[in-house]
Amino acid sequence: MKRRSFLQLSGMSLATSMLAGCRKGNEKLLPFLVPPDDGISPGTANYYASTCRQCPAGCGILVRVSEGRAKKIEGNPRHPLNQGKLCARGQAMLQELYHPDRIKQPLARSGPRGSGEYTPISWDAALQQLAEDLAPYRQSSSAGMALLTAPLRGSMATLTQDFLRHFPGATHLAWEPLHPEWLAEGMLGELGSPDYDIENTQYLLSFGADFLESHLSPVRYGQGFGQFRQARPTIRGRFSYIGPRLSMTAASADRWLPAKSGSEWALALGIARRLLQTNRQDPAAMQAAGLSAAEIANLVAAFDEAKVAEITGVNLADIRTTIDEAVSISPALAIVGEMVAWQSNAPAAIAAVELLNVMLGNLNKAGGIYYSPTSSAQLSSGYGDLQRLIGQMEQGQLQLALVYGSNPVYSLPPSSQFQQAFAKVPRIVSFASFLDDTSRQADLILPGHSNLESWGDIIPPAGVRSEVIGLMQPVVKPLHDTLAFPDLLLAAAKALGGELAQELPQNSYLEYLETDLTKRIPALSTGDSRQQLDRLLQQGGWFGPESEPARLGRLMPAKLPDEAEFAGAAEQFPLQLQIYPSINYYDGRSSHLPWLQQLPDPMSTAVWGSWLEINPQTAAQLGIAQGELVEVSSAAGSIQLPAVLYPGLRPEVVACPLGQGHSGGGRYAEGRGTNPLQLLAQLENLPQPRLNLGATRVRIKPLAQAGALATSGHPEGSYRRELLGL
Amino acid sequence: MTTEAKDIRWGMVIDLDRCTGCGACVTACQAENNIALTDQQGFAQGRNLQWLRIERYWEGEFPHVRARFLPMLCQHCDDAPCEPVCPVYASYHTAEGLNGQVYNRCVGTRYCANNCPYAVRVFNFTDPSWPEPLEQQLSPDITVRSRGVMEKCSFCIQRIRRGKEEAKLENRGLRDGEVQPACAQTCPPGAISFGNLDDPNSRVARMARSPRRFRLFEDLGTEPSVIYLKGGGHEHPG
Amino acid sequence: MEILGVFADLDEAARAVDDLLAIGIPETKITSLSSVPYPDGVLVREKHQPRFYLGSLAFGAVGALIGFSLAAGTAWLYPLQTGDKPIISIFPVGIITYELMMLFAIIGTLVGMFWCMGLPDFRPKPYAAEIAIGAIGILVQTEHPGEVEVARRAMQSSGAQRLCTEEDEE
Amino acid sequence: MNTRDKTYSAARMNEAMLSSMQPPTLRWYLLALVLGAVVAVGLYAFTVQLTTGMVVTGINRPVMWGLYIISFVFWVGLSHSGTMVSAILRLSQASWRRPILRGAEAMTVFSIAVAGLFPLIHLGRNWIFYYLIPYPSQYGLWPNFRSPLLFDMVAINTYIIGSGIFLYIGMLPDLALVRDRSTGWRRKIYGLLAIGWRGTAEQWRVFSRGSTLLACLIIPVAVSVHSIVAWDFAVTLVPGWHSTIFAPYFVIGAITSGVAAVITLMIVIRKAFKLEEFLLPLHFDNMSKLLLAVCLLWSYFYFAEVFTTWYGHKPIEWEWFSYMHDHYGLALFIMILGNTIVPIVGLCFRRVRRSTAALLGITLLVNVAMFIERFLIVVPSLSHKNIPFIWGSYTPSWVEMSIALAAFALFFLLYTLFTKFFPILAITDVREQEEALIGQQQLGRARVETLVNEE
Repeated sequence: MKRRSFLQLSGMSLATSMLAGCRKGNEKLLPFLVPPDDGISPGTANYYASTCRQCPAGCGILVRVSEGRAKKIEGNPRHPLNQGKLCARGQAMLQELYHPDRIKQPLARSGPRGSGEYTPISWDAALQQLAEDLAPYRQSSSAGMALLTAPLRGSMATLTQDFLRHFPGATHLAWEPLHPEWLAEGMLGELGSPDYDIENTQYLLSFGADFLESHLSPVRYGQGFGQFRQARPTIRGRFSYIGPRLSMTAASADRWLPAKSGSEWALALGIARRLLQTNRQDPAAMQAAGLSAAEIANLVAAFDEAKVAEITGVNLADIRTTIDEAVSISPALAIVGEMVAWQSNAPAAIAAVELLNVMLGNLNKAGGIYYSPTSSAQLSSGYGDLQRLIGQMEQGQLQLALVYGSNPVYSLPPSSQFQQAFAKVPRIVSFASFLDDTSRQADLILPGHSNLESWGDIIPPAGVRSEVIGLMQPVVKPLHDTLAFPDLLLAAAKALGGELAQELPQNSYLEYLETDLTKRIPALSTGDSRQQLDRLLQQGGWFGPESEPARLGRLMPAKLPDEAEFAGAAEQFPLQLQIYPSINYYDGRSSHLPWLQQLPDPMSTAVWGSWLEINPQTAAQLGIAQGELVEVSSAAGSIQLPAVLYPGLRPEVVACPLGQGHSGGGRYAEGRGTNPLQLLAQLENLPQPRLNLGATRVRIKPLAQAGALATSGHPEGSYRRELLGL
Repeated sequence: MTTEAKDIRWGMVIDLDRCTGCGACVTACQAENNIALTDQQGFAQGRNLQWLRIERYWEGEFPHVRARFLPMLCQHCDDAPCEPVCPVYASYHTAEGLNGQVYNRCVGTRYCANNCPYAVRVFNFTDPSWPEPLEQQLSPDITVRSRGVMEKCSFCIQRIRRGKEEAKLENRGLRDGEVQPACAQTCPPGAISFGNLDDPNSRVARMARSPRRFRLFEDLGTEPSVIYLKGGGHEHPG
Repeated sequence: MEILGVFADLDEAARAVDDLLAIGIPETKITSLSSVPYPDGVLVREKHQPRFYLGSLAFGAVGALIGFSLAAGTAWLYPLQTGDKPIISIFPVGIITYELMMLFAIIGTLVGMFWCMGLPDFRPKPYAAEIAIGAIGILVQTEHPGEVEVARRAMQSSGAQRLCTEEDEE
Repeated sequence: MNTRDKTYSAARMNEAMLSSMQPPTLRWYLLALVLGAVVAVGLYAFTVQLTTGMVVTGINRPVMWGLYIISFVFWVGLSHSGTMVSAILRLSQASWRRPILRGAEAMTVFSIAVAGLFPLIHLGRNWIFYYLIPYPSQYGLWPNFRSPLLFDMVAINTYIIGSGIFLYIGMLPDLALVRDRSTGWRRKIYGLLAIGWRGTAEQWRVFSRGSTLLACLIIPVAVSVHSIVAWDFAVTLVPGWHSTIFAPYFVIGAITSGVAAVITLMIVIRKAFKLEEFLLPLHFDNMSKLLLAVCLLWSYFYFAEVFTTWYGHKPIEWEWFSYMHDHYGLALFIMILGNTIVPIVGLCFRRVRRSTAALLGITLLVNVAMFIERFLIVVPSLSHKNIPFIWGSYTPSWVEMSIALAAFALFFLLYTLFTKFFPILAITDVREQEEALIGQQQLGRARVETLVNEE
């Protein structure tokens, strides 16, 4: 301190002498004598258009590239789906490119399976091995080989088909856990993919559809929602949500109707009844669908307000108001989503909501639903196909499994027996970029490019009314010694030779893509196709004219859904578990990205882990405090999770996000949190086998110790909004 | 619509009726501004570095329960409590109404953070690190802050600068909406708008005249440049 | 030239002062050395009011000026807006001015006191260590060697235990 | 009393009062070693903080200030009584101050020096602390004098320099005395320190008048220093801090803790150097009365502060208030016990005021309570400030605790060294009073002092 005062004094005496000496000198900047290579100029950023692959929605992105490195991902304003907007997952795709734990070269297994011990090998050796693995199944009808992928669309689908045509016995399983295969099970499934015209509707009813988080195309619907609320000068859209859990989407609603799991459909029938009573149904639409008002009136006759309140467990006043609003405000739109679809009574429940939409005359109408048939090839499999494959593996019929873009070891519950069966496959080849749960089991890993290094075309499965082909292009040079999966297929075709090589003569996927796109995009076949493609790449894809809406055929008359069933005995397991897709990790594919790990969950505000949501009343009965570790058990298994007291949940329901608890996937994902799929018990005798993420009964037991829970919000402070005047 | 630079007073309008709480803005901000990673322990200890956070408030009890989201970032107060308490001018007010933070100057008294009623200033408790090659994502436009330095939302000052430079090259003023911070740019429901509050015709100025407008802690007299629009239609009693 | 007589007792010392005055040595040339202070007139009388407070005032004024120019001047030279505070704000300027004024006034008091006490002074001077244990010294300061001799004799006769001059201190 | 006796008495008194400066014993070395070791641990902890960052502390958002600032306020407070008590007592001509003042003034200098370290330790980037110092730099930027931290820096500098000068000037005759008694190199050093003091009548006159003037100057500085420390808090918008009562409340709190610390040190010094002859029950009695008075004042201020908060019931203020009561109930109880109940009740009794054992207990309790008071000022308000979503709490880490503890050790080490090298009692002041007692006269039936007035 003495020194300080000394400096102070000497500083003051120096002040006068120095002040005179302060002059600003002129500085000159030297221009470049030799311009830098590669068109890179320091300090100048370029934007490259591409397409997001973090969820199936397929939003258009712009990647800011500076000094040869991708720096930031933004939404592509010219893309009709997301119009310049992008969610957190999309932006975090950047970290996939630069992830420190990416697989940097081909690997051959050197230790026991699952040990993660691999030896790097050269691409020549790797390709040779792949060709050797594939060779026995060529032109053979023996069912020894399977390709496991996510659902494929566009030229990836055609390429895979072209390739696998030469392996007649091979199974292609294109499955992922959150793929909305259930959309096809309702009344309107045949119509194709829906685009909900949220922005133009006035009353929105969500039946367990978390369209702002994970349902179909969250960015598209998020954008529509903003306009629905406040873009029209005198109209503010009103929104009610029915479902057992107050999800982020439900939190944005004006009214949340906390219905029992699997009972939401009753409200749809209640509204249908009132529509008919007040004669506000759309007779033309009903007639077009071949629905008779009398028949339906008969079907829904019992569903007066009291009955609806009884079935759903929601108080009568709220049910009454909601029904009043739904029949009096027009246009009113009903969206049905996963929380309904993941119950045992799903097909009929979905049909009930679709019936409501038909009666409201919502098809192909502003403020309603536009269905546009997808003309492009789509490869997807159902859960039933998966079960058949598991059976084959169990019996040892499968000799070779190729896994690309899919992580079934993680995303299937142990009760499906997949993990056990998969271990019986003698040869597993993975095309993953990370040592994730599935690729850890692989014998050979041929690492693919990251999305920002790849070519491709992405066709949005929902949310657009015109034909849209989003294009992916590499925005940076590949960081590591990797090869894209489609390039590998072409290379394998070359190596295998014969007819296969003749049919797939392209030297690279880019060539294949160009050829394939030329078939589908009329503009490319006129003039200089290369120039045209460049133009499309610049704008992010091909955005076709609005397509002719699909016409509704005759519908089967709806039938009443049964009561929802749950796996496990009610006496033994008094609570119902709702597993929901995390907004940050979707189905778990993004949990290796640190930006998403540290993005607080919107509702629980938890970061870097998983948790179990419990209604505070239930927690008080069981003596569970916030952050305390609890043991959750079901008929299928038992896991431990920290508790989050969650007032927006029915007391008999507990909820857990999907996406954590990986046994691989790099330093940020591995061993973090718990995978709730371990609890999922299988429902027997369902007409449509599916992952019923909301149909398992559990019991919970406090363990009287603190769990690893970190929340960004203070648990008590979170209830004190009045201090902000909010 | 163009304005001269001397008339600029940057402001933001956040429509809470549009905000869905999705967190896209949080990640956009983190990506744009080279914000360091915070591990689970860091979060548990309250050392989260995010400049923008979504606050979630619960209201009421089951079944009449609601959750409200409040995106919280530096409010760029006109009468900012953080500024005069800084002994070294690390925190100061720019001519365009921004709350500047000079990282080089900051000695880490953390006084500004205490005096910020919005608690939006974050402190670098340790040197940031990105395992290789994750550091390649860092934007060259922004410095990486070392330990001991206070940081906070800058309204994406680098984007404002870039916008101005481009406008200057084209010999014109800035257009309304030309400059957007990363959060506003990405926000799917379009809850965040940014612009010049001094231009009465700008989008933010028009929105700021909404009857739904309010500012946080108006009674403290901090005169924030972030204006919120109330979320409507909440008929459930708290 | 100074001559010091060491007396064991206060009363003897007082008597010696009287004797010295009696033989015509003016009081201005006589002072006492003691290890405790005595009120004015117990041994010698105060000659003139010490003016050290002038140092406090002068330094205080300089300090106030420095404080003001630091707080107001640097803010004015390098104006940076913080909060809605004026560039030159009354309260902070006042506080800094006040603190530096007080700091300099205290330093000024020290300087003034040293000036009036003739300190620091490391030149050899007549002094006796006994003073520390309660003896009283009577010091005659004069330029005339004759007066020294007169004083020496006077003090000896008044009962001085010991007499010394500068030379003895070497 | 004859001359012999008097000379003898002065010599004996010198001897007795300088007993602390005798060659150190093994126990002293041991004590110094232990204190030094604690300081070394603190230095190590600081090195850890310096090399890894503030992550090793318990600081977080929203509690950005922790044990360092608490310690800072505590030590600044402690520094308050020394010089201030000494100066007030000098101005009020309380003769009983004489044996106390040196110990008190030394305490001031060392505690303010220790206090001054904390803002530097507290900085996130300690290595550029000089940005706070006004000096012309190549940045063309001066510090922001509008920041209370700058007021703080200037005021604390003033106080350190001022109280250092006050201590030194007061010690000047004693240094000459020590010089006269010592030989060899010690004589040279003390000779240098005594700068040629001979004790001429003019020097004594300037000395006593100058000391009085210094006392006049130092009191307003002391008041301003702790007011400014209070304004560090009071000028903010933090609920619970933004209070006009803070400046006087802090000053009184500072004097309370300072007076208590002076009594504690008196008891320790008296015991350690066997100074029972000079530090009489009267001194303890008088100091205790002073402590009683300031404890009453402190309690009044505290009551006024919490009462208005309680009655106003402003939501956000009520928030930290109830948080403090819910989470720091025990600490709050100890604080009230130590600052109000025990001293006010206890010190009403003459027997307590004159019992060193009881006083030691009470004064230590007062300072423990004062430390807690500072904790309760800094932490609960920050933990529950305006934004409820990021409410938090604070627990100091081992680094902070080691450094806080090392500060105590450093203070005691400095003090111990001081007592070894400098007279811990104001010898000439005490002897002056003895002389005055000698000069008593029989007046009627009583003996009255003839020489009582001081400048």
